[in-house]
Amino acid sequence: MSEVEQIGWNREQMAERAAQDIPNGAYVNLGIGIPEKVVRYVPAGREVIYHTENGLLGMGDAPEAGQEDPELINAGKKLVTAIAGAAYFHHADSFSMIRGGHIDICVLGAMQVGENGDLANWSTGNPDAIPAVGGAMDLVAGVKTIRVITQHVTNKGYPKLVSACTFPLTGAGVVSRIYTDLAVIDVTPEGFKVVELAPGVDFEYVQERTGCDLIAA
Amino acid sequence: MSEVEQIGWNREQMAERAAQDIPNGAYVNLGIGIPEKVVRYVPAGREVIYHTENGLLGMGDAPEAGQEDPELINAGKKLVTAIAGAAYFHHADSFSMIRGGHIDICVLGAMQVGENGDLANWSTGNPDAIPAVGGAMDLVAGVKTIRVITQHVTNKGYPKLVSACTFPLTGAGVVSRIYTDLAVIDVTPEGFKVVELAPGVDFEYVQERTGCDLIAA
Amino acid sequence: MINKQISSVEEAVANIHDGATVMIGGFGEAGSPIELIHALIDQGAKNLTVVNNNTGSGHVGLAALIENRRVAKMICSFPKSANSLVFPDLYTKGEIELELVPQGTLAERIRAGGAGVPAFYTATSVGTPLAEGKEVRNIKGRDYVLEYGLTADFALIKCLKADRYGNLIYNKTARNFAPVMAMAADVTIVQTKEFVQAGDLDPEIVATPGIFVDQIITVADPLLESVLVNAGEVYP
Amino acid sequence: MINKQISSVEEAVANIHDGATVMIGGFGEAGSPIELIHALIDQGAKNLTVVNNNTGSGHVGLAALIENRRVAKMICSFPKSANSLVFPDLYTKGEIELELVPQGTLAERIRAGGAGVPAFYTATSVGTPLAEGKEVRNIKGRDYVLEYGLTADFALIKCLKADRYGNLIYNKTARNFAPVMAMAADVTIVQTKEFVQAGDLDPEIVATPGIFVDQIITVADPLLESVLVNAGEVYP
Repeated sequence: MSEVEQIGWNREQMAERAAQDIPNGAYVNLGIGIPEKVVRYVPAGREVIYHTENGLLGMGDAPEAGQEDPELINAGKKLVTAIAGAAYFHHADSFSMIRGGHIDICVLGAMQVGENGDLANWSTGNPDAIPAVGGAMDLVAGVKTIRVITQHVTNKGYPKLVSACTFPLTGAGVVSRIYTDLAVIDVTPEGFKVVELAPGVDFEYVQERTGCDLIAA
Repeated sequence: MSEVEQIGWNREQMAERAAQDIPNGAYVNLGIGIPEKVVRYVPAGREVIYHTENGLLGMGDAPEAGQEDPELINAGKKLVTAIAGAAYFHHADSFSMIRGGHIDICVLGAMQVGENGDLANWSTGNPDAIPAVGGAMDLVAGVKTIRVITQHVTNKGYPKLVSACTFPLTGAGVVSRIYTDLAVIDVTPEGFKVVELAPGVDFEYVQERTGCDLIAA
Repeated sequence: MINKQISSVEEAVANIHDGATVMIGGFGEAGSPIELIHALIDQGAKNLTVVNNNTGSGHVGLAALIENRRVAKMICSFPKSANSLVFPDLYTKGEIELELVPQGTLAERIRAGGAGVPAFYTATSVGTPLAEGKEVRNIKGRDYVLEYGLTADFALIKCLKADRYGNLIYNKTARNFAPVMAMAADVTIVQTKEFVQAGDLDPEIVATPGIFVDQIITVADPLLESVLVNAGEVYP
Repeated sequence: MINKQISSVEEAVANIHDGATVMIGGFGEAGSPIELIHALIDQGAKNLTVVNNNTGSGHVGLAALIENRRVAKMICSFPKSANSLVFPDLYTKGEIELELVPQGTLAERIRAGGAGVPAFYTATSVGTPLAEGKEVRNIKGRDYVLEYGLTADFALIKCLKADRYGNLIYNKTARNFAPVMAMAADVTIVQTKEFVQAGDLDPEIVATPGIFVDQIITVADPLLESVLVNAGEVYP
């Protein structure tokens, strides 16, 4: 199941697809990795305010050459910019925005998503690994809507969408929508529902790479 | 026991006496009434930073005519000024300074002080009265050192320094020193100890107006 | 484009419903959003629970809201300032409810409500009548009472400058409760003395980031409570 | 006259004792007080408990403090950033202790420590391994875990400008944990890029009021962690 030739959406396209679902005026936090790319794809006619938990509301894209400030970074510690109308604040105020339910949407990466919406994205549970959680547990507990961008399967080809997470949870029952390279999938009370397929990908192809039954759109 | 002719210290002198005990560099909160006057009497060679709980560190005295801003007031809602090097902040941050033990000294008024250091200064317990507590309970719970400025007796001549408070408490065992019109009195494990008498006032005069035994200096 | 400006104080308060909990900024007159309060009186919502440090003065602003019998319950720390006539009268008659909260606990409960902290412990009020009926817990040798976060349906606040995103700065001690109330309310309505362009406020000095603000109305020359009280004004 | 300036980074860290709890500002390199950390390495205090969001990178700054075996325990949210080599190695060998705290809970625990709040409830980590052994309480239908305030003996932080009272402002996202750490530490030691006269900082924009600051040392051209790491520097 290696993907040497591209099948479905690439990383940029996944980010662009996720951006389509963010409404005008939304306050959005983007996780590290592919989610960071979402900042580039605000659809025409909309304005979205990006929050980065290290203390900035109104985050812009990467700086142009010569405009870098090593003290203006995002949660992934990458150089960013601030829009006109941004605000800086300290970490406790920043997480008040998260924990207090003020952020509308968070787009995160995932190691596993359970069909009940459980998210595992911080630890494999391997006792030899260095545990590291960052802000993920705060985000899933506090943000109104949690979405995931992830490759549909792991590097080794194992499904990331599963009947029940085997890795330690980040949060229980928190994910509402998943963007993979193959499809857009909603978490519903009945389970994973495919709401859109990537170009050239069919339902069976996605089902084969998923750890539990999918519902067709 | 009415005091038509002045005996002991007047209100300004009580404030000035209290100011003598505030060391250089102290962060100080002043209660409403006589304590507010302390701001005027910083001894030569010292610098003291006054905090007012409605959001200002570096409070100065009343403004000169023409310099008033109705939005620059102290906790007693009186017009004040801000020193060069002041800072404004919101109420939760302001009470973090209080509750978090960052203020060195608070000087408050009192209705009663018990010889165990109990303070009652917010309610007579009269069920017909309108209860009002303000920031007094936060101050006595959070500030490192609590001092009281008060007339030695009530308008009706009753002692305010008592063996045990009969009014509802503001805080238990919190007061360390009391400045009255008649004397400076410390709260000690053995009870009230007179450490200084006002000019022309003797120990017996103070004892007669106190609700429990005093210890001579 | 995001633009939280609205066109009138009437529109600002239009959705405040009977029985709503409304946080109102201000410590005394500093920060009191008089025009928004007067618009709320005109609008007519009643049976309100109002959160403010005080209960207003004279017969204008918050005192007028109370006098016009719109407030069923006050949550405050100090309901009887100088010139507070209305609340004490109604309270004595048993016609308005009071939840008395120490000022710092009030500020922290509001901040907690806005920060998603449902409850916290504080030493304030331990051993006093205001701790009665509350859970007391000993932590590392000291007693603390359990206090709950406070949220509201609406906040009415006043600021010095605002931009279209809702970023705010305040004037001196008029800041007081406004930033935490903006955090704790579902809908935060702001009257600003000045409306500025996005980017005019240095991102380092924004006191309330726009995420906490919903509606902005410019009131360039706000009334002052003390001036109205001294003139003997009665609203409406 | 109050003047919290001191004359050297050596003097700044002189009193940090073996076994002290030290909060160190910074999120990655933004806000990391490299010169104070290096002075602490030179000073020699050991068996420290260090609070920081991360564990440093390369072989300089916080990573060097750990590599020089001065840190017995890290309290952090994310100990394995890119270029974090030192901590993972020692942790795998069982030679350093880790208390892993979700980032928002870490920030709130530090803020609570500074604000005199001994404990609070949060929904963060409920239902996960990080809630194991913690008290869970249902409040209005939702489960929350009890978390305790965090204080420290010392805080080492970096700012952009400081005055003699200790009023501070920061640069962009270098602010991060510094304001709450300044609140939570008994002794807060600041390295500032610029020292300014009292009154030069507008009272409306002070991010850390001087009450939370004890010592200030000017480091006009602070080292940058990324530059040192890219150059392969090793401290000392």
